[in-house]
Amino acid sequence: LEEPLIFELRGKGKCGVDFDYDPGEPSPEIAKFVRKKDVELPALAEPETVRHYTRLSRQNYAIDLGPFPLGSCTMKHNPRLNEAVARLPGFADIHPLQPMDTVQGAFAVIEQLADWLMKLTNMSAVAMSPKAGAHGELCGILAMRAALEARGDAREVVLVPESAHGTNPATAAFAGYKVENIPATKDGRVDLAKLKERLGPDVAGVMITNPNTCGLFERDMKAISDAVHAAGGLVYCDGANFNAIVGKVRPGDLGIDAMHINLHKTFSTPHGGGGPGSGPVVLSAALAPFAPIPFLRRDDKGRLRMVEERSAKTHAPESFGRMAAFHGQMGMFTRALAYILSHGADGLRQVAEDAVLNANYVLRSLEDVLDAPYADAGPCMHEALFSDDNLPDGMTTLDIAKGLIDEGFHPMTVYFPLVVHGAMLIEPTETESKIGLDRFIGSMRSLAERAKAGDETLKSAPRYAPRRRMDEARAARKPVLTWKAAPGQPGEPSLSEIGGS
Amino acid sequence: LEEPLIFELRGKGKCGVDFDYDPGEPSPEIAKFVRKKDVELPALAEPETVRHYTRLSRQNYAIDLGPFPLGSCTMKHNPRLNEAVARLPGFADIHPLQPMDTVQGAFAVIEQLADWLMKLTNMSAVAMSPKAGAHGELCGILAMRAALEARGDAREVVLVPESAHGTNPATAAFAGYKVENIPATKDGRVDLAKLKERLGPDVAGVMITNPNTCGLFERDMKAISDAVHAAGGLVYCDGANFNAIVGKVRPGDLGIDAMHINLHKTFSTPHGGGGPGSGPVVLSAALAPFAPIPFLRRDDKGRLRMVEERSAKTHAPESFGRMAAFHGQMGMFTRALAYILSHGADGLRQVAEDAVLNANYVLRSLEDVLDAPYADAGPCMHEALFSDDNLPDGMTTLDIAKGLIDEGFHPMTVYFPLVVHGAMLIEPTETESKIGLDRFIGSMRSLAERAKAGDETLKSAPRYAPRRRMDEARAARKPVLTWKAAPGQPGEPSLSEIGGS
Amino acid sequence: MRYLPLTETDRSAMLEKIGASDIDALFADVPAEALQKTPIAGLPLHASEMAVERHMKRLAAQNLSAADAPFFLGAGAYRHHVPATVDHIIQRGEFLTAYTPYQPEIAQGTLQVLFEFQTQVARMFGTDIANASMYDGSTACWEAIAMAGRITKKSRAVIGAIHPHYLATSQTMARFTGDTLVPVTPVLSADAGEDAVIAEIDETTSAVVVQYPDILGRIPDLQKIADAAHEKGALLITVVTEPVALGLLESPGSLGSDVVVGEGQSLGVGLNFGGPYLGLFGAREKYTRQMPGRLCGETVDADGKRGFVLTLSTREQHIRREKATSNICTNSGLCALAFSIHMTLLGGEGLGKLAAINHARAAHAAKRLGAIKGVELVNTGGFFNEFTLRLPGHDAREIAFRLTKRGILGGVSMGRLFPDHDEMGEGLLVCVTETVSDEDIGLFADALEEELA
Amino acid sequence: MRYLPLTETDRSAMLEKIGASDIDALFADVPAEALQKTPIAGLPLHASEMAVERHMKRLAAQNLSAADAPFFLGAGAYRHHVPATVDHIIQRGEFLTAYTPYQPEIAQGTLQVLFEFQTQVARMFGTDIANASMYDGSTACWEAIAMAGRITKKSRAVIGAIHPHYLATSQTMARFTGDTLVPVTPVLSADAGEDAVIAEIDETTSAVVVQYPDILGRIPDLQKIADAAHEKGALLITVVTEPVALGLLESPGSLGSDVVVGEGQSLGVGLNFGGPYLGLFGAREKYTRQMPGRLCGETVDADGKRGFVLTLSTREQHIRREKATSNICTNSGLCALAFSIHMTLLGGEGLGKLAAINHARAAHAAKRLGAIKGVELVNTGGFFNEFTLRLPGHDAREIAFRLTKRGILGGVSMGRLFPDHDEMGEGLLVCVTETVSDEDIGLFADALEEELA
Repeated sequence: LEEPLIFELRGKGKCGVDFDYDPGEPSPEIAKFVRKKDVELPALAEPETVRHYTRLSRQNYAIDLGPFPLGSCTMKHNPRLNEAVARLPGFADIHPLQPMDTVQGAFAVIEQLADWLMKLTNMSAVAMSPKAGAHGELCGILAMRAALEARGDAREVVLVPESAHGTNPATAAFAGYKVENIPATKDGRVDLAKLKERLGPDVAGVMITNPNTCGLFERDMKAISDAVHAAGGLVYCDGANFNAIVGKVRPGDLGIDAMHINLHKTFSTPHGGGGPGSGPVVLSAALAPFAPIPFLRRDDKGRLRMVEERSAKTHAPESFGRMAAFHGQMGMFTRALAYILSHGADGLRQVAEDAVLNANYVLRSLEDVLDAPYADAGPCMHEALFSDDNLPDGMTTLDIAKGLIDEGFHPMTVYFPLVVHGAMLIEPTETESKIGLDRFIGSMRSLAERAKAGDETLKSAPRYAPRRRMDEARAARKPVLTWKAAPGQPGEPSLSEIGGS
Repeated sequence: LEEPLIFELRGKGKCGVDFDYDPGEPSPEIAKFVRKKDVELPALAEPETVRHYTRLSRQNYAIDLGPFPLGSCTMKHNPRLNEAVARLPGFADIHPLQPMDTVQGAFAVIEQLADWLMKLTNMSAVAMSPKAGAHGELCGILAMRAALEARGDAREVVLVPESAHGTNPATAAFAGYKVENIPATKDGRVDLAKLKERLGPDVAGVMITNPNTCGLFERDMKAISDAVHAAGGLVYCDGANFNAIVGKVRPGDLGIDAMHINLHKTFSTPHGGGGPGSGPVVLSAALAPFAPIPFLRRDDKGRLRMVEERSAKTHAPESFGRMAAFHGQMGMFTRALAYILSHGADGLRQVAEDAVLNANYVLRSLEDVLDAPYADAGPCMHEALFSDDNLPDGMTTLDIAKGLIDEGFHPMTVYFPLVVHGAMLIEPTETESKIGLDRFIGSMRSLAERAKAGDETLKSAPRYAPRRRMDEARAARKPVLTWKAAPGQPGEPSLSEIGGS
Repeated sequence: MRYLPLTETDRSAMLEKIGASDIDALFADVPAEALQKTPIAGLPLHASEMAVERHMKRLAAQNLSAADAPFFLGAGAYRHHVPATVDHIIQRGEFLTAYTPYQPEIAQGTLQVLFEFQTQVARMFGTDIANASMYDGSTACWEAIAMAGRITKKSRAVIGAIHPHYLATSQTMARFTGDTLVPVTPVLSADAGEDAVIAEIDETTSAVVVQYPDILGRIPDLQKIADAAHEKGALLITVVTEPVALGLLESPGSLGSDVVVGEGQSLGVGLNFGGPYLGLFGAREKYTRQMPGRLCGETVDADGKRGFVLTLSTREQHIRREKATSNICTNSGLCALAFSIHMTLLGGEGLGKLAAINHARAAHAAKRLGAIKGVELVNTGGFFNEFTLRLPGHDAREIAFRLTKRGILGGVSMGRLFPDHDEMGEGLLVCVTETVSDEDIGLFADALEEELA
Repeated sequence: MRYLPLTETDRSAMLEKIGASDIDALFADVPAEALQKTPIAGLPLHASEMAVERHMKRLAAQNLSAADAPFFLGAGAYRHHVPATVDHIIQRGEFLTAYTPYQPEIAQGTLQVLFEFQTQVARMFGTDIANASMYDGSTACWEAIAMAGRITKKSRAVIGAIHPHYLATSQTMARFTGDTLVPVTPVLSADAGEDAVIAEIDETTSAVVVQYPDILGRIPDLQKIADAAHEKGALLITVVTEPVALGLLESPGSLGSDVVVGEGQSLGVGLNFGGPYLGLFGAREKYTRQMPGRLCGETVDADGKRGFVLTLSTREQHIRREKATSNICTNSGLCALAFSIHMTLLGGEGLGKLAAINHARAAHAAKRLGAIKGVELVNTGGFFNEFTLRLPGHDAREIAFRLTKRGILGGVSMGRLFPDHDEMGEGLLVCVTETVSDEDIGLFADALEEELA
């Protein structure tokens, strides 16, 4: 189903929007600012527009079509109720700067979600405004830094495990810290002893993912927290994998100081092909005073008030400041709240349990055909990790991944975490059925066996996708980032097959 | 993208709906009526349900994916505004039997649409309740019969052209009439002279499609009407092709007595893979008193009132009765009204003009490679008709049609109208772009040339669709209309390719 | 105009290709006096999406929507909660904007859904087969009577306490086809009137038509009627206006019904002010070739892969023309899809739970309302989610109207449905589904109490 | 639970395969004292879709939504009519539920959209290139300042009359990175303050940041500022909070801006109480490798067919970790899609018309409101669709609040945005888009007149 670019569809003189009002000439005051000619962009009529995007959409894989077993990039079912709720005019059609008495229901959504996030994590405060997970990490690190500075305690190093998401070191660096590695034990967890050795007055804190990116629970988390605190540092927990323990474990019980929560990973907000996200950050009592503005408080009459710059001096004197315009990702809050209400405290436990059950089922169903580096150490959490160790020379993790596309599945996360060679990180999530997992396992087994048999056809996979392997080097060598009409380019779409198959 | 049946997805013990309320035991009075076990139907959880239907949907062709050049089965763009409007709670969440004062806005929609349909057709009345085009035909024929009976004029024959839609003779027969053919002239129109010969005291009336199913305007329509009226008969006009003349010609000016309007064909309501439709019927002054109930009137206070059984004696003493429960296809009325408002009287003219322009463009772009039986007689209206006359032996209209599927298009209407051998009836509609038509024409020319060259590969088309040609005879020989578990059937979906391509 | 992709440049180029001087040259066959030279008077000119939306919202706001009032109406149209998933899926362009699946190679989505739908309906009804849907319950009812006539070669149908609109619809058709309908009008009593119906059955009877539960909410003994009908060579046609009831009640097919028709609006479709709705039609397998409407059947393609097609179309108008079993062309495909999705989410067990909740809530409301002074509960013999209250000395139409002034949509007055039977005027038909809260019931009861005081 | 497809039978079978006695055996690594044995207290238990919907609707009803009041708010979030097509398309599962397009073979839909989006943004901004979107305008603004620092190796940025939230966001980051921001606070005057900004530029300046139109609705002379900045080796970063303005005004890129950032919410996205929104980011091509955020580029596949991939990811955190240009992982993909669809419907010409209408309506309102006794129009030097009224002797926050009591959302008070500058307290920022009717303007004017009388 080939589809030309909008720029190739002869959009001159068309219109997909009608107007009823004749504006006349612009006012004379702005004449000197007025552009000489329209922005050079084509328009399509509405039928063409619907068709263009509908056809394009069909070149995408999506959770609505099949599983997305992307370890550490959780993609679970996105309930349609949440979409309907987020579109209620009372949420979707209100302005962030309306007088506060006219948006008490919106404030109540934020307050309720915040309260439940604190209860689920047993933490003292939550910053709701971060716009995505990495933004939440930044929030947590800034709060840590603000707290340390408030103590007058300049520290310059943040320790991060090698298995961490790239956002962890990037965030620490972005906030002005030097980054050092935390070594791991053979069983895929933080080496507590080595960590303790490194702690000292220059270490601002650690960033630890728990459950970690090898899919394992950090058994020593509480001991780590205690050690870091004892050395004057603070503990950031990357909450990307909170979905594995929600309702079962409260991270606050393990002594952490800050943790972001990706609402799409744990609370099912849609990922939309790359965002928007939302990354609320729960904070310990030690960090709570430094939380960013804006945040909600109730005044003496019980009305909800957003603490912004005006009232920050009174109500947030130690806040490290604002992280973004307005109050956060409201559209994600309504969805996440609807999700939590739907599951309830009982359902959320079941979410974690089923996610872990599904991952262990995958682990135990594949460990005989693929190398599973930590399988002997016990159960995994929400994701199962394999390596390319028992693939023959020349056969790679990438070949398995691309082969999976031809089997009708999105590939797993590959080559991450970096600590495992040719890593394949598989996260089914709780919203996959057993029948679906059995199909996936069947495909994986078949691919593993083909790879072991040296089946060279895997090298040319995918064959049944909208595109074969892409030349990524060419894209980076001389980047073409916008469309330019080629001389004589006809702008004709190529003939295509019909889209159903 | 293969997808198993829901019955094969191991749906036992699942649930896609939650309930909050414990009903306890049913009341003792109904104990004897209570079923012994649940209806034997599987359930799927919500994620599985979304995936099942999303995957199935991708086996469909649709107007959102490409043109549907189905002559006489007009498929034009379905504006999404109309979908939004029809879902406003004030329309979607009201009950047909609410006290009338609580639904004045809904009544106003029906009144406004009715008024505009009458103005667009220059007719005296309109029956809004028919549920689809064929139901509208029935309404018109019943009104004619009621009018004739009221005159005490028993007549038993209805004349129908051979080129008519099958619904015409079926409707006349369903209403108790004998059906006879009206002969056609060589140029594809009703033979006025022959028609006049046949008219007489046994002829209740004629059913004529205008523009007709050869895509031609019945030039003599007014003369036909006059002749039928002079012979004591009545004139039914099949309005399926009203989209070709809306805003340009008012059928009432041509002397007709009744005409149904398929709201999806002319006024863009979605067809939904086979319905629902909506078939309002405009009526002449002669037939207006016999219109079915319910219909709207304004009382002396200007309030809208639905005339139902209770008030029919006063306000509709000659009505032939009710055709269906409640008041008609409200959900289609809101959509059609939004469409008419969007276009306005000026835009509707443009609709007819562009539809006719597109069809003539197709006609003139293909007449050198395909036989166009009426092309010499002048322009066509909204659809262009071709025959298989210059295809070589063994190559059929069906081969062209199935070949079109592999080119990425839905086939045209084939083997209809019956008056043309191997008919191919192509209706682009006004919502196709020139660039799109040029692609379609290119594909048609290529297919015509392949057929003429005796390209046998056409015989096995389609090859790139979700299915190849289906064994329809087998389906009819021993019909399998419901699913039954085969012994030992595993219920496993087959492996499939990913859906994008 | 936003829906029209041709530009002025396109139009000129196309006219040139055609060889026409201007657009009206293409309308040359229209007599000059009939060709409109200017936009038709009385309609507005084109409008922006924003303006249209504003206009339609203004009209919508003039209606009291069910969500804004305690709501107790039924009588053939039921308000149930429809999962958001249903509306999401039916809006996918591939379903919404597809045509009738005449080209099965590129319509397997619609076709497989219809096959699944037919299976769901047949199992729910307890019939062997079901068709791919009809316009609505009322027209399905007449089609069943007509089919019984074709099967039995008789033309006299006895009609029990079915929805008066269904009766009226059938009477309209019967008047023209020469069939005779013998209605047995219900009275406001707990007795579901089986004997009165049975008394009308004779050897000339083609079919007996009863509703289950009936228009007063009573549950007739189908097996008893079926036995009596079969004894005289008549078919039993059972009408179901509230399919949710079949989650709790024994299926009509298992109780001897030969044909079961119904209105499917309760599942997936919504109120929509009466339409579009969804006619359900199930029957014994031996009547397959007498069925009206579309049928979807299983077959294989040229590669031997399972697939689905519309089948037995030799019954239909586009092949058989005046000899067709029905003139129906369009079914209610998108509504059938909505029904099928909702049913897939529920499953048999979920339907059972939903039905049990409906019944329990209705029983609770009946108790509360029946205890009001001046109110008599008619359905002392049981009901599903709908029951009739008798308000002695009152015209229930007037009470229903006065309740709306208090913001309550409190039921359907029997006087509106049975205008020719004055004794029905005191009846108020009350429906209570899972969407009705205890608070709603309390508000209704208080208001009714005050109105009757 | 409706979202969980495992049945009890499945769970048992799977535990058996795993060899675990029960589910908590899989949580063996969690210290016993940390494992919750029961549902966490303080949260409700699971609820039906109907109950959740009811709860959320109740909360939604406690807000005064823009459609229910004459609406005049802007200040970085603008209410425009979004065609219904936009929301239809973004709800297609293939867009809504797709992941970041790391596997380009099965993500060409998202990738081609991003490529088209980048082109649309670049052309609108008048820049060579644009990225695939950022969180929102305010974070894009900081990212631009940081990028200018990387390019110029300097760390002092001069900030003009930009949205105070954008300034505050940047100040937060600057505090930690050691950058210096020099804000030039606006005053309530018609003069867009170019000279005051230019006066602050020196050789150590990395960037000058101005907003176009600015926070008071004034239109600064970009070329003049650009020339001054370039003379000192600084970059000009232009912030656009209302992209519709660029349908009428000359593009910032063509007036010498080196980087243009903005908030894209005006097109396709809607108000949504402030988020999610859409950060736009365009720049000169020579800065490509210093860009933050995702970039989509054209390439070919193994068959030579054109296709698109995420590219230059060596700038990014998942490859470069602590050496990345930004820690950003997520962009605002679905909002970019919405923006792009809206822009495709409009085209350049439509954007121009929309902009002209916005301007005309705002000019009409400014005239009407400016004529009220006690009101002074600040922007006598011109504005696009937003202007500031000065209400001498009044705190505009109080007036805005009192207007809501009359059902009017009458603008954003400058006192809320500039709490530290008392002299701004009399300012009321009023925005008028195509969604505002003459009737709305009349109601606002009458109410304001009465409040000030």
